[in-house]
Formats: sequence, structure tokens, C-alpha cells
Amino acid sequence: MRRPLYLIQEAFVNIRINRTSVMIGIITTAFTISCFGLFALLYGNLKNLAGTLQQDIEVLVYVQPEASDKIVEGIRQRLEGEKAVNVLSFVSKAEALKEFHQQFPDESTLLQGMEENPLPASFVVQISPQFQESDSIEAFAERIKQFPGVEQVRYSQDWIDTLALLVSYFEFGAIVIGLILAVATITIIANTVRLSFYLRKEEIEILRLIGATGSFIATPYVIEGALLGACGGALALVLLKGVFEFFLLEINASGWFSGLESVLIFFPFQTSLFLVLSGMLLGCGSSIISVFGLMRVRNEAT
Amino acid sequence: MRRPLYLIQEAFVNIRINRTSVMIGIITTAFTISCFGLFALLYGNLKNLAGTLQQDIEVLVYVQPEASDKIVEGIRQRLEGEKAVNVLSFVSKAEALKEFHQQFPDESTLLQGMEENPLPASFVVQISPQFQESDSIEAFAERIKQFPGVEQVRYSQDWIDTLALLVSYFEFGAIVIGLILAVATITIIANTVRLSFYLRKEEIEILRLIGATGSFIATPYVIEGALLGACGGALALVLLKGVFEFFLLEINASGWFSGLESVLIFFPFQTSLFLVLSGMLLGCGSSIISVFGLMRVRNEAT
Amino acid sequence: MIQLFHVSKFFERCTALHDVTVRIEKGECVLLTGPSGAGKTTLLKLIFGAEIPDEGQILVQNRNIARLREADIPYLRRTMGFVLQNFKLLPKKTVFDNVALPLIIQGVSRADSKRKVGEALKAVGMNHKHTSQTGVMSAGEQQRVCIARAIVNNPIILLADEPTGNLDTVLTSEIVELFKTIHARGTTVLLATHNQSVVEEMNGRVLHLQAGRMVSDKGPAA
Amino acid sequence: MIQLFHVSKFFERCTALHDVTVRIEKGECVLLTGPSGAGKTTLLKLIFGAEIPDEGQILVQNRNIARLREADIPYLRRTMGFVLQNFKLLPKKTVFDNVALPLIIQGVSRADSKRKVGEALKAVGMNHKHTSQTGVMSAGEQQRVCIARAIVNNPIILLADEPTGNLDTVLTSEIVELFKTIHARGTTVLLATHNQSVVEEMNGRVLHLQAGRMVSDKGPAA
Ligand SMILES: Nc1ncnc2c1ncn2[C@@H]1O[C@H](COP(=O)(O)OP(=O)(O)OP(=O)(O)O)[C@@H](O)[C@H]1O
Ligand SMILES: Nc1ncnc2c1ncn2[C@@H]1O[C@H](COP(=O)(O)OP(=O)(O)OP(=O)(O)O)[C@@H](O)[C@H]1O
Ligand SMILES: [Mg+2]
Ligand SMILES: [Mg+2]
Repeated sequence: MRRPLYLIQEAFVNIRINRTSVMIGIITTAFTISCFGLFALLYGNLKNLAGTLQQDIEVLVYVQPEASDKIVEGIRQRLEGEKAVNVLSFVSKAEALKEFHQQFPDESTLLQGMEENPLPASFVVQISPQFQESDSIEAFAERIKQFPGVEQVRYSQDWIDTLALLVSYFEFGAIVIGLILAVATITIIANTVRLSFYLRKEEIEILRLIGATGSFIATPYVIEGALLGACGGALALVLLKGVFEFFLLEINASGWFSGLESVLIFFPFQTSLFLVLSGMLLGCGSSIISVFGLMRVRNEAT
Repeated sequence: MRRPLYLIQEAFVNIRINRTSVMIGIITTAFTISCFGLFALLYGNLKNLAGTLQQDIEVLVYVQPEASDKIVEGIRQRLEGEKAVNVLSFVSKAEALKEFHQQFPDESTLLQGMEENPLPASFVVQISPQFQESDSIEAFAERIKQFPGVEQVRYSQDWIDTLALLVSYFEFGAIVIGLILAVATITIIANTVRLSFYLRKEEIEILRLIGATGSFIATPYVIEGALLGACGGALALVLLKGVFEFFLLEINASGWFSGLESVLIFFPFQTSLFLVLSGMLLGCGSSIISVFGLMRVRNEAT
Repeated sequence: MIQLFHVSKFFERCTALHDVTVRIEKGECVLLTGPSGAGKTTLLKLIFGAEIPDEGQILVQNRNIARLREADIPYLRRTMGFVLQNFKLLPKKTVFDNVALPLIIQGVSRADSKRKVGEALKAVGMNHKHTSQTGVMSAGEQQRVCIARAIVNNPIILLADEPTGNLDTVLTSEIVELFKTIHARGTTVLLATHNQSVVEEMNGRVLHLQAGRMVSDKGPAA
Repeated sequence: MIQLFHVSKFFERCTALHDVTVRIEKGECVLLTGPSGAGKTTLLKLIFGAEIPDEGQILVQNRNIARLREADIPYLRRTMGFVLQNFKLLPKKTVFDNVALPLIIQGVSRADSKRKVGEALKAVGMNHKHTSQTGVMSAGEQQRVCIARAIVNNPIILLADEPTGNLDTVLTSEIVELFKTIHARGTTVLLATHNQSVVEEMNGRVLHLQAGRMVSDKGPAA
């Protein structure tokens, strides 16, 4: 590599001369990375959304009707000491009765026959995000059940299980589809680069004829490929951001999901950078493969 | 078009000679169509799945406690006359009590204070698929409420609304993402074809020099493009089928969703055919655009 | 037949042709000479409709080349044969296919083309190689295939740009004889060459170009 | 310097070279003649390492071409200059850039290259066009740029394949003089040509090929 400046210049000259094929390359790269990115975005947000929904999981801890205030206070303190507990609130017997009347006005008659309020007081526990797994909630519930004064622990096992299943289902799909899209992206970029190198077969042959080494010939193309890939990645990012913003706007306009905007997230800075960098690496790698592939056959230099 | 046979032959000769670039074209087409198809498959199946879940929607029609058997029979007959009713079953007062004890063993004491069974008899209505919209269920419920002897109509409004929202949410996403993928697919194929035509610029120039008309030059390329696109579409289909079957296998192996296999569907025959045909049209169209684009500039014939 | 009125062609950095006026009658044999870069190729390309003049008018068979509709150019070209300085053969096709191409384009029947291609290849001494790919042949062989392709069609006008540059003296004489025969059949022949012996042997009207200007126009030696 | 031992090169449909044995000493001037398709270009390509012999051995500067590692070929080529029959210039680059390329590859400094390229272009009479793109130039101009590229490097061996095929007599004489000067400097010159006057003017050893066989080997006229 005796003349690095020349080689960089050469890369830019190549780009200027082959404007059309460079544009094609950038657009193709952008679209393929976008496809992948779109899927990643969809996956990330759905997972995020599932997480948000899971936050609504509540565990109800019913207190024994005969429990004294001291025992109730003891339960509260022990619950507050639990790492799995995120938010804790207390529903007294009276409040429970009021809620019952509100929720089931028709069945109010049910309780009228009794002299004493049969409904128990309860603690409503919201679970911390890191403990929202089906298993850990079960373990938590089992533990709480042993506390003195606790009559019963309830939570909607079904809902949690369904959510967990849905997430794992989606995760599995994500892996399969993500893999396929990644392979497709790489194949398409490699093919695009290969085609654009067929256009330069003659050029490469001439350089070989006048005694250029492999690395001398390849370097400008590799630089070009890296630039092209990076541009493609950046364009993909812009495209994805555009789609994302458009989507948010549409959601706002339709008013369907008033709370959803706050939940939806775009790629953080690192991921964005990673996207551009991976575009660059893809471009670079494809160039290397293509140029050296074309230079392999000695007899073609004629 | 004086020598159609020659032009078809020519297309096949082109394909044989430019094997690599044809292969690249087919693979690229296949992958881009696959991306689109994968998304379509995902969308179709999720919508299908949502439909299946929606089938579980039940409307509970509570009968007035004092209603005579005749009135109950009247309700049954009127319900059976409703188009929205798919499956109908009757839960008598005694059965309701039994179910209550089974479902809420802890609260059994609640009902022990009463001399008479306070739970009403009810009809359980499963809604026909075409009436599973949130609105039509609401209208149905309103109508049923007017029937003589009906005390109350209940259904899980929330669940239905959530599902409806999810489906429309997904539909909206499907349109946006599907559109983007379609644009990407077309762009990538058009670009691939354009690049591969740059490779043939010289050939086209020579043909023009010896007096070939535009359509004579273009026809073999258009045939080639159509074949290439059709092959790409077919390959995409095979790929998708492979992924689909792999997915089914994985589901069976993991045992996560025992019932899911029966719900998941691949593209029906028409859609498959449409996929291949659209690949063909894409290839055809791209070829036409490319060849005539290359022939536009008169001075390039030098 | 071919008329140029005050034709000029300018390129970015040079004037390829400057105010050239010439009239070539049907059946004439014209030799175009001049040093390297004089504008010989440019002149032939203008007549062929491969370049458009920047100034002046060109009439070929009473049609104004510059004003011709894009769609009509192919039909004009089918009446002409062109031997290009850089050959322009389809490299992946065989000699036979290359030479047959102008006939296929015009829809000549298979049997007819076969006969005509055979004759043309024999005339340039290439019939023994008709199944070879042109892309890998020697320069002289490619040049002869070009000539065969130009004459296969019995063109009304034959334009040849340095058709013997890669041929040895024996072959050159043979090709000159071939051109003479074609000319004798009534074809207008326009031949650009550096080779003085070709000029002498052809014994036609000689146009001499220099830096884009027509500096001399001599009739054939009597 | 250059030695061929019983070299043969077969192609699918023909024998390009058959059992050629020849020894060319350092500083010799050798003219390669023979009819079209005799194998002249093939012989030059073998020496340049652009083709591999099917039989026999080729030694160039004591290195066996056929056995050379792929990575060593560029360094061998840098000691040789090659004028190709089909030019092989980079069409989108300027004349200057094309001629400077062999120097850039070897890492010659900017000032040095500029001077050397200027000299080479002047020698072929193309220095006035050094900013033009080679792709659009006339055939004779391209040929001269090729020659300039081949000599810019002061090669030890100069291989030229029909270097005057597109040049007029005046320019041909000038190029012949140029080759003679280069030969006088000690460069081994190997020149394939059809042009009898070039053969006479160069007055070197003449190898005559016919259908791939070396049929005569005459020393220069005294
Ligand atoms: N497309 C073009 N763009 C720019 N300059 C051109 C173009 N075509 C030709 N020229 C220039 O026009 C001049 C005449 O070119 P032309 O090819 O007609 O010469 P010529 O007489 O055929 O020469 P030769 O004998 O070398 O073939 C040359 O200087 C050439 O560089
Ligand atoms: N790559 C190849 N594949 C097949 N045949 C070839 C190949 N290269 C050359 N030939 C054949 O080998 C023979 C010798 O070719 P070569 O180019 O060496 O001839 P030449 O002496 O240079 O002729 P010319 O004077 O026409 O340039 C020719 O018949 C040619 O068709
Ligand atoms: Mg010319
Ligand atoms: Mg040769």
C-alpha cells in the first residue's frame, strides 16, 4: 500500500464515475437493511408493549377476617420487604364491600342476608418488572401464603401464562424470521456488489495487466463498498425513523391507542450506530469477496 | 416480430451464457419476494389466529328467576331464530349453583346463608363468525335484552374490544409495512435488472448498429426477465413453504402450542400462483424499463 | 446518394469535423485518408447515423439523417454495411451467428441466411471457423468476420473503417479485391484507411482529411 | 533473457502454438511476423504471463512463468511494457491517468511521474491531449496512448502487438524510430506486426510464425 492517498482518491473517483450503480447499491443496501430494521423495530416494540401489559399484573393477598390490625401491619411490612413488590396498596373490608357493590350492582342482594361483611380485607401487589415471569410470581405467591394472617393469595395465572407464551412465541418467530431476513440482506448486498463488479471486470483486468497487486486493485473498491454500505445503513435509519414517526402520527390521528405513543420506542443511539456500522461492514465484506473472486482466475486477464 | 422462434431461442441462449447474473437475479428476486411473502404469511396467520380466539366469545343470557319453563322455552326458540347465534346451550339454576361451587370453593359459604338458590338460569350463546364484531355483538345483546323473561345479558366487552383493536392495529401495521416491503421488492428487482443490463450495454449497442428495432432487441430480454421473475417467485414459494414446515415442526417439538398447528395455514393455491405470476410480471416489467432505458440515448450507439 | 452540406462536429476538447461539404454518387468508390485523429471515423459515423452533426445537413439516400425519427434509423441502417474500427462483434456468439444477425433481423429465411453467410465467410476466408466464438479470436480474424457481417446483406452502401489494419499483405490484397468486386456490383463503397497500398489498389476517388477539414478531393487515376 | 522450450498452446478448436522453441537474448530486437491467426498474440501473452502454456516451459528473466506464484506475477509484469492489439485502456480515465498508472502502482512520486508521463506522451505525439478521456479518442490516438503506457516505465522488455495497425505512414515511421531508440537504450524489444515496412525499418531478428509453428528465424540484415 504505497500510495494510500491515491487509493482513497480512486475510491471517490470510482463513486463519481459509476454514479448510477453506486446509487443502486446504496438504495438496495438501504432497503435490505430497512427490511431487517423494520422487523427489529416491530419486535422490540411488541416486546416492550408486552412488558407494559405485564406491568398490570396484580397479586391479591387476602387477609384472614379475624386478623388484628397488628397482624395486618406485620403483613404489610413483610410485603414491603419483598423485592418482587413494586407498588403495594391496602383494601380494607369496608372498601372491599363498596367495590363489590359497585362492580356487581345486580348481585348486591347476595350480601344483604348476612349480618356481618363477609368480604376479607386484602393487599393489592404490583409486581416489579424483573419478577413478572410466570415462575417467579408463583414462587412469590407460595411464599406470601405462609405469612401469618394471610388467608389466600390470588392472581390471574391464565393471563400471565398467555402473555408469557405469546412473548416466547414471538421471540421464537423473531429468531427464525430475523435470521432469514439477515441471510436475505447479506445475499442481496453481496449479489449487488458482485453485479457491479462485473461492470468493472475489464478495469480490474487492465490493472492486473500493468502489474497491480491484488491489494492495490482491491483497496479502492473496499473503501467504496464501506462508504456505500454506511450510506445505505444511514439511509435505512432515516427511512425507518420516517416510518416510525408516520406511524406515531397516524396513531395520534386515529385516536385508537391514546397511551401507545409513550410506549413505542425507536432504536436507541447505540443500535442506530450499530445499524450504520453493520451496513459499512456488509459493504466492505461484499467488496472484498467480489474483487478477490474476480481476480482469482488468472486466464481471464487476456 | 418476424422471427418469434429466434427471439425465444435467444432468450434461452442469453440465460445460458449469463448464468451467473441470471442466478443472481433469481436469488435476489426470490429473497425479496420471500420477504414480502413472509410478512404476508405472518399477517394472514395472525389474523386467522385472532379469528380463532374470537370464536370463544360467549354471550350469557340470564333468565329471570321467576320465569316459567314456557318462557324459558320461548327465549330458546327466539335465540335459535337469531342469525348471530352459532351454538346455544342452557345452564339451569341447579347447574349454575354447581358451577359456582366448583369455581369458587372458598366463597361457598357466601351462599349458605340463603334458603333459596339465588343464582339465575342462563343461556350460553356462541356467536357466529360473521357477527363477532364488537358493534354487532352489542346490537345483538341489546335486542336479546328486550325478550320477555330475560333478566340480564352479559359478555366480556373488554376482551372483544381488545381483540378488535389488536386486529385493526395489526391491519394498519400490515398495510404500512406491506407497502414498504412491496416498494423495496420492486426497487431491488428493478435495480438488479438494471445492473445486469449494464453488463449488456455493448450487446444492445451492437444490435442497434446493425439495424435491429427496439422491440427486436427488447423481446429476448423481456422473455428472460419473465422467466427469471417466475423462477424467483417459485423459489420464494419453496423457501416460504420450507420455513413454514420448519416452523410447524418446531412447534410440535417444543409442545408449546398443541392446538396451533391446526390453525396455521400456508398460502392457498391461488395466492401461490399469484406470487409466481407477480414475480414474472416484476421481471418482465423491469426488463422492459431497463432495455428501453438503455436504448433511449441515440449517441451511445457509438 | 450521400451528401454532406457544411457539416461540422465538435467535441468537448476538439473539432472532429469542420465545414465538410461533399457529394458521393451512387456506385462511387471513395477512399478516406488522413492522419490519426483527422475525423475519418467521425465522418463515417455521421453517415451511419451513429452521431448527429452539430452543424450542417447530411442526406443519405435522400433522407436527412439528423432529422430522422429514432424508429426509422434501424431501417436506414439495414441498407448499409459497416466495418467498425473496433469490430463490435458479439463476443459470446459464434462467427456464424454474428454474421447471420443482420439477416435474422430482417427476417430472411433460415436456408437463405445459411447460404448467404457461407458465401460471405468464404469471401473473407473465415468459413473454416464458423463455429468459433468471436470473442477469443485473433484480431485479424475478428476483422474479417466484421467485413463478412457488413457484406452479407448486399448493402447499398458499404462503410469500412480501416478494414485491413490487422491483416497481413496477402489478406489485405484479398480484401481489396473483395471490395472491388462489391463495388463492381453497384454498391457505393466508402473506405477509410491509412494503408497507401490499399488506396492505390482500390484506385477510387480519394478524400483527404486533415484536422477535421477536407483538404483534397482527387478523382481516380485514369 | 526470454527462453521458450517446446512450448505449445491449444485452444478448444485450434492449436495456437505448436512446439515453439526460441531464445531471445537481453537487448535483442525481435520482429514477430506471420499471417492472421498464426499465434503471434498468443506467443506474446505467454511471455507476459497472461496465458499459461499447455506444454513446454517459458523462462523470462530466469523465472519460470508457468510455475510463478500468482502473487509474483505483478512484480514480473512491472519490468515489462505491453502494447495490446485491443488497447485495454481505462476508458473513463484521462490520457495522463492511463499512462501514469504503471508509475502509481510502483509508488513513483508525483513529480517524477508527471515528468515521465510527459516525456512518454511527447514521444508518441499525444502530449497535447493529456486531459482527454481515452474512451472517446480515435483508434490511432488510443494506440499511441498504449505505447506511451508501455514505455513510461523504462521496461526491461517491451512487447508490442501490432502497434502501428491504426497509424498512418508518417506516424508509423515515428513510432518505429521510437522503438529503435528504446532498443538502443538496452531494452529487449519484441514486436508483432503485419507491416512489411516496419519489419524493414526496424531491421531486427525476424521470427516467422505460420499456423502456430515457427517456420523461419532470420537474423537482422547486416
Ligand atoms: N465521442 C468523442 N468525444 C470526444 N472527442 C472525440 C469523440 N470522438 C472522436 N473524438 C475526437 O475527434 C477527433 C477525430 O476522431 P476520429 O475518430 O474521427 O479520427 P480518425 O480520423 O478516425 O482517426 P484514426 O485514424 O486514429 O482512427 C479525435 O481527435 C478524437 O479524439
Ligand atoms: N482464448 C482463445 N480461445 C480459443 N481460441 C483462441 C484463443 N486465443 C486465440 N485463439 C486462436 O488461436 C489462433 C492464434 O491466435 P493469435 O491471436 O495468437 O493470432 P495472431 O497471430 O495474433 O493473429 P492476428 O494477426 O490476426 O492478430 C487463432 O486462430 C485464434 O482464433
Ligand atoms: Mg478512426
Ligand atoms: Mg494478434
